Amino acid sequence: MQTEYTEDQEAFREVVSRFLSDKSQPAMVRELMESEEGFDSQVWQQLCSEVGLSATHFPEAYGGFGFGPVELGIIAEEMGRYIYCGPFFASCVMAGYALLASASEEAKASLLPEIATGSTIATLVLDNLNSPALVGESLTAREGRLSGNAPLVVDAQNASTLIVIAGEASGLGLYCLATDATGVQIAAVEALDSTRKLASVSFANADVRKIGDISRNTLEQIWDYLCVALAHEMIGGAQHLLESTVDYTKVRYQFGRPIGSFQSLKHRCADLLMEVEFAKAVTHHAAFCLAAGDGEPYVASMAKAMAADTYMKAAKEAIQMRGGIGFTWEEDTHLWYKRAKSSEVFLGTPAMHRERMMSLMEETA
Amino acid sequence: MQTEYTEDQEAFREVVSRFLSDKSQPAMVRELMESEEGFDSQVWQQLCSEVGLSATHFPEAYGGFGFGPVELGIIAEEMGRYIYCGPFFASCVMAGYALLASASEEAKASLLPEIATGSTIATLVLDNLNSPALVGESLTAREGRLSGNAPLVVDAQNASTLIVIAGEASGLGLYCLATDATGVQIAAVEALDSTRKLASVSFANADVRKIGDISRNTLEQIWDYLCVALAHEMIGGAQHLLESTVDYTKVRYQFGRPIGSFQSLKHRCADLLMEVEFAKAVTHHAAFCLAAGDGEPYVASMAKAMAADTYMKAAKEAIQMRGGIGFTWEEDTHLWYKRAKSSEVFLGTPAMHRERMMSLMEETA
Amino acid sequence: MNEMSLDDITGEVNAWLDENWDPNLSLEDWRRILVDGGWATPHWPSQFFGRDFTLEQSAVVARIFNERGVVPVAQTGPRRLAAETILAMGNDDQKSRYLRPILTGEHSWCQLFSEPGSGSDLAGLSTKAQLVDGRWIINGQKVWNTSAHHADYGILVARTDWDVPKHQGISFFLIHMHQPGVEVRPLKQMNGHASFNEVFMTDAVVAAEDLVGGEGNGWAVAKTTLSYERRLGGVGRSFGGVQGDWRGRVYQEYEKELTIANEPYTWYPQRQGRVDLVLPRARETGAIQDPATRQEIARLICMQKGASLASAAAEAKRKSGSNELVPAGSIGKLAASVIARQAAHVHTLISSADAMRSGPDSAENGLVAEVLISVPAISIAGGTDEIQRNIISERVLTMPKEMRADTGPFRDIKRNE
Amino acid sequence: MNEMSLDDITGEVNAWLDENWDPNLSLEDWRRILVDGGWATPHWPSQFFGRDFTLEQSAVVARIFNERGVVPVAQTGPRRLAAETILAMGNDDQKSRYLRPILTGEHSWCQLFSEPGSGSDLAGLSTKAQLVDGRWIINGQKVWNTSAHHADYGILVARTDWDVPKHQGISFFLIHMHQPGVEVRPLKQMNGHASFNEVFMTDAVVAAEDLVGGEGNGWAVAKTTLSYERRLGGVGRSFGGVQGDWRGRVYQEYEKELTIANEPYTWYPQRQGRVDLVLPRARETGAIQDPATRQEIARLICMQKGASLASAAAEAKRKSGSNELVPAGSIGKLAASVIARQAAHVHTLISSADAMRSGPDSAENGLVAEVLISVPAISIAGGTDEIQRNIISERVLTMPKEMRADTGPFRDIKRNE
Repeated sequence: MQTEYTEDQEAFREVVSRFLSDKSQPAMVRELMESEEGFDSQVWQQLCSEVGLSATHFPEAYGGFGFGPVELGIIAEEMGRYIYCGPFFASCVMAGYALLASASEEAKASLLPEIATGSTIATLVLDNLNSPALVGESLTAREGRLSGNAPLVVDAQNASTLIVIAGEASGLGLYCLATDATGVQIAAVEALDSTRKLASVSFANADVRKIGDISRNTLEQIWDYLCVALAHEMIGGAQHLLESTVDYTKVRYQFGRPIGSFQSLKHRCADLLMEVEFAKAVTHHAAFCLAAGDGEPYVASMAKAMAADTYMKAAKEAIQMRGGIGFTWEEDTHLWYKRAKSSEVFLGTPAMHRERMMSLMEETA
Repeated sequence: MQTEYTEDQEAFREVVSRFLSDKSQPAMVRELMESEEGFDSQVWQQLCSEVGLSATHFPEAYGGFGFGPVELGIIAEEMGRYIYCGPFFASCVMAGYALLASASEEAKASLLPEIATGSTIATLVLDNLNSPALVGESLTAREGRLSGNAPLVVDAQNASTLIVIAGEASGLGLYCLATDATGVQIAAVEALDSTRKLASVSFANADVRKIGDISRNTLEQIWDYLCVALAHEMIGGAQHLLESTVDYTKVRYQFGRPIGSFQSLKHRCADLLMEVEFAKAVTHHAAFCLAAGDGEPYVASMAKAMAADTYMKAAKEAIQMRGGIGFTWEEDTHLWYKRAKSSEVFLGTPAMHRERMMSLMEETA
Repeated sequence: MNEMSLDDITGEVNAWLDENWDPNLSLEDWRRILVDGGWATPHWPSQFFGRDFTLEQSAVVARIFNERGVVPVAQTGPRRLAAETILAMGNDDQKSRYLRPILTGEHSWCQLFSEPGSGSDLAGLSTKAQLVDGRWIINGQKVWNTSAHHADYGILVARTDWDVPKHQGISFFLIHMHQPGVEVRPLKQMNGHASFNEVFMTDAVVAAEDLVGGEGNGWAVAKTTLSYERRLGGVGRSFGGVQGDWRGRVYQEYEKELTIANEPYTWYPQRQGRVDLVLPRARETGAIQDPATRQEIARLICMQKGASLASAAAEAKRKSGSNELVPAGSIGKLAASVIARQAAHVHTLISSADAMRSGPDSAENGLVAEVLISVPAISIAGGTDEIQRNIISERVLTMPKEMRADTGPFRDIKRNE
Repeated sequence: MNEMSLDDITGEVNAWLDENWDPNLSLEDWRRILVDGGWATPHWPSQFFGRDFTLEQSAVVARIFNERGVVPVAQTGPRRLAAETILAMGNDDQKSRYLRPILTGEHSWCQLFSEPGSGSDLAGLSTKAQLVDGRWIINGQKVWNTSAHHADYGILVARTDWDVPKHQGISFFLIHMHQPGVEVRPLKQMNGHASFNEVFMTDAVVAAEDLVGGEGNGWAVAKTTLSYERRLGGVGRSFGGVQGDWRGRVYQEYEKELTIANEPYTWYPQRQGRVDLVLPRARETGAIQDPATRQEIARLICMQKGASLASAAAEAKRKSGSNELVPAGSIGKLAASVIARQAAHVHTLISSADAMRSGPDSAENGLVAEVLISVPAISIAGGTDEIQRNIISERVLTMPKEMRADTGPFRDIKRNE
């Protein structure tokens, strides 16, 4: 199993980082978050076709580059650092992983290459974002008809294709339909973090195509992949906050001294660095584990729980150490704060993931 | 309901404090904790007969002074501050409250006056110190015979009389027997906090006198009284640690400055002060509530949980801020540290009490 | 001191009100009568709209006003700080010119203290005041100025001497806001509200007679303002509405005044964490069944109870005249931070994924989302947690002070550009 | 540098061992042979018992010694710090006199650095060394001196000049412990163990030729010692026992040496919290079913995994020669504190009321109780958490330094009596 990044991977991070630092500056993020669609389609096309990020983790057979969770993690980490606004997480990560794990060969062959080029934007419709164990209670499919409601779907407004996990008479199934299909209603949901667009999606007896079966076990695995990608996003954000905050304390003077010379701030920054280092190490390790199909069975939940707690801590300190300035709209810190708060509960709270860790550990003990 | 101490009560605290500051100096505590019995019988006699502390909270009919949980709290708080070594908590608080709450008139009349003068040392035998809900599982009484084991009994070695709460065919009963009765075996237990002596007590079909019935509800009430007294002990200890630690930081120099001028220590002391003030206020409030038979139903658990967490935090900071010196045997801080650790789990952990708080709240909601 | 008995006061107030109080007057007309009658601020000196009443005597008047639903003088926003400061530190000319229109509500005021470069370090301010041809010319920027966008006047601190230690070179001014050199811009916060303003002064003018307390004595004057601010619990308070079922023109206008005054503070309950919503929501969502959430709720309840009881105990001690140092203010402020943060944490646990939502369709009409993005303010506004901890450790625990890097002439002290 | 190939080394070592290695020798006899043969410390210079080997070459020797079960030179306690310091900073005379008996185990050493008045502030030491009639007369007190009660010599820092800044007035000495002016007293800790000593020096004598590195250069010499200490992970380590099934007199004596050397450290695993015992105990007691306890166990596992992975990542970066600043040491030390404290917390939850017990009849033969009263040491010994946070914030995050109150002549710096 891989234990550190290869030189190629480090170089890849450089490429991603350079692209995003150029195309996802705070001023652009602010403009996009105020807009309805929430992303810049030109940047999205560059990201997909020129830089090829969207296809990174798909097998070559489906138009991808054949890389895996580690490279995807690098992308997600940099996207978190720059708060990239766009349907990458919804389409490439969420819908992509659901298809890869459970769709029929035919469905994969038809959908994944489209997602890989970015020409199709898909999203994954889950009726519950708290825990995989709760998915499939509200959305149900009976005889090719889909009914029910998913209150929070990422980027549904921007998607043309919905990949749906729905409850069946027994078990779960993977379904696909177009967003403009009859019986589908999509309504924007006001989001705490307006850099990630949300919508509710409801189905009234909508005609739907089944593209695969999903066992509970597979759903847990998909959840793990999503959590690890999200954890990368979060540690990227946390690192940005740590760095920018430490920089701020060096140039902000009060009482004739840079505030970074006050011991209580120094000690808190040291503690924060430690936490960020730990969350980062565990998150990277989680990607290495997924890539190798090895490691602790609970590593994804561990990464999600740690990344979430660390990101929130970094966000609180980032505002607190900036004082009143940090609470203003004009200062950028709140963009990350809101992303941190929203990510904390997306795909399960840290408490849920700690409990899940323990269950997975005890199952295999 | 009382919301602050009366002048009389403040004067009473002065008396208690003066007595203990004289009779329970650290050097004496160290000597007693190394001894087998763990207390000085002469000081005990003075405390009982001269100062009359042992009888404070007993009704006058039983040789007491007719005061209640508030005055008892004052005593316990000062005892915690000075780590008084003696059977006060076992005999006057634990056995005393159990008798007051549940014993027959006859038993009260015969036992309480003896306990009040200090001539009889009693203790309360509980087969479980974690939760009132678990009491009565190991110790059972059938037809006047007591069997089973109580692994942790405070000051049993020093007691002549055992007050026992034991399970019956249905419910619980209060029993009394002499420590030297046939079928009773008492074995000293090595204690983490050697200033509070522990023993295991086991009964092999011992002939026992039933002196009262105890409902589960009454047992919960007794537990509340014990917890509030113990919480007072703990906040007394926590206050001592806070004060002595702050004093230390003012006189200890490193890098040419008193360490109390380093901001991180200052901020941590401020946080600790706040916590101590909160725990103190809640603990005093709990005593006022018990005295008035009013207030939040969960106030005793609240006090115990807060006092325990605060005491441990104070103990950790007290050692940490003293550095290596704080970890030596010669320095006194470890006496309070061990008392804090032991008290944290005595009569239920903070987590148990928080859960109990919520249950009591929801029962009455 | 006024020697009237409490009974006499009761009689006289009621008689005066029977004669003068008319709910159908305009708010301004009524207040003119009230101020001139000397019943508006009876604890003030008789020379200036008062009666030299003790606090006890004044309380009788306030009680009767309250019982009869009598509308009081204007007290919203920073105007009260301005009034008390002018009364305490101004000269007779300033008192005569400024106090009456404050009380009647004709003039609205703002406070121009904080600067972008000096937040926690208020005395490190660098707005410049220069005496040119008998007038003070002001240049600099202020921030966090509630109500500045509709203020007629401002209480201002600015630096008049750069060659003395920082506290000594500050002067205190009364500045007219409606002049070309003063520009007020709203300042939006991360929760979307714009409760404050920034104020830019470019060659703004203050008349020589509007210097309060003398040149270089501004810090002492400002401390008077700040001590009133602390006593009043910060200007950032809600002032309630009209209580009871009173009718008449004066009430309508008063209600309107309060609505405008309260507007910047609608989110203030949210920045304190809305502990009141925790149990109802936990019960409604079923989150109260979750053991880990129960632990966190219990912790929150413990903190809150501890803070409120400790504050009550401190208040009782203060009233009983105890000499024991009671750090109620700073501890209470620090406690509010800790409580708000824990409340936000618990609200997050209760909402789980629903915490991703905001706006009117989200939990409690959006109040929970507003909690989540407003609590960072509680540990900053009105003195950061760090400043409170400094105060507690130095004033209560008497721990030694930090080493200082800001002694000597202000000119030489390192500061933000 | 020695040019031998790794294969040649393998051959030569094995041949030499075939010739010389005899498990039935006495420990001291064997080590004399070993040292004189030049195979004890092959990375040392050939002039002093070594062969100028690179670390890679030395590793071959060590591997062969390990495979064949060959007993190495004495390395326990602070003697290795003394040896490396003398080798690096001593003069030839000192090397000739002291190194050999350290390697053979004839002489045992201790480290006399910390003082009661200077813990975190090591350079603030105030033990005095005065040159009187060509000999150094030492007066002062040292503390935390492991093995001092059976040491023959000590490495000592003392102040020789009180009129220069504190780091400049320190000199480094080699002191003979068996003399009337040196008194060693055991120092008991709060957990009942006595792993350390206090050393009182009253007109103790050091010969002029036992000054290392020259007068006033003691801080540089001490820093060499400290850097070895950091690299070796502190002297407070367990050295393992004899591995494998080897027999012979040399093993018996070696085992005895290790047992004595390890004695002060038996509780060290406990001060780290004994995370290894957490899950087995939680399962055995059923505490693992308790949801609140599960949360805390999960937190502990997270921290531990985070610390171990972060440390491995830092090590990998260091090896790959990355320029990125990797604060592995201080972060690892701080992490150990946090982990130990959380482990103690979890052990407390698991034990519940049983945590009131200690001694052999309590959980895990008393090890859990020992955890509870030993963890406070982990955040103090070898540099407090506060010092680690200073290091991390200043060296890694490059945050500005504290203002200093200890510049100028040492004589004028405020310090403990």
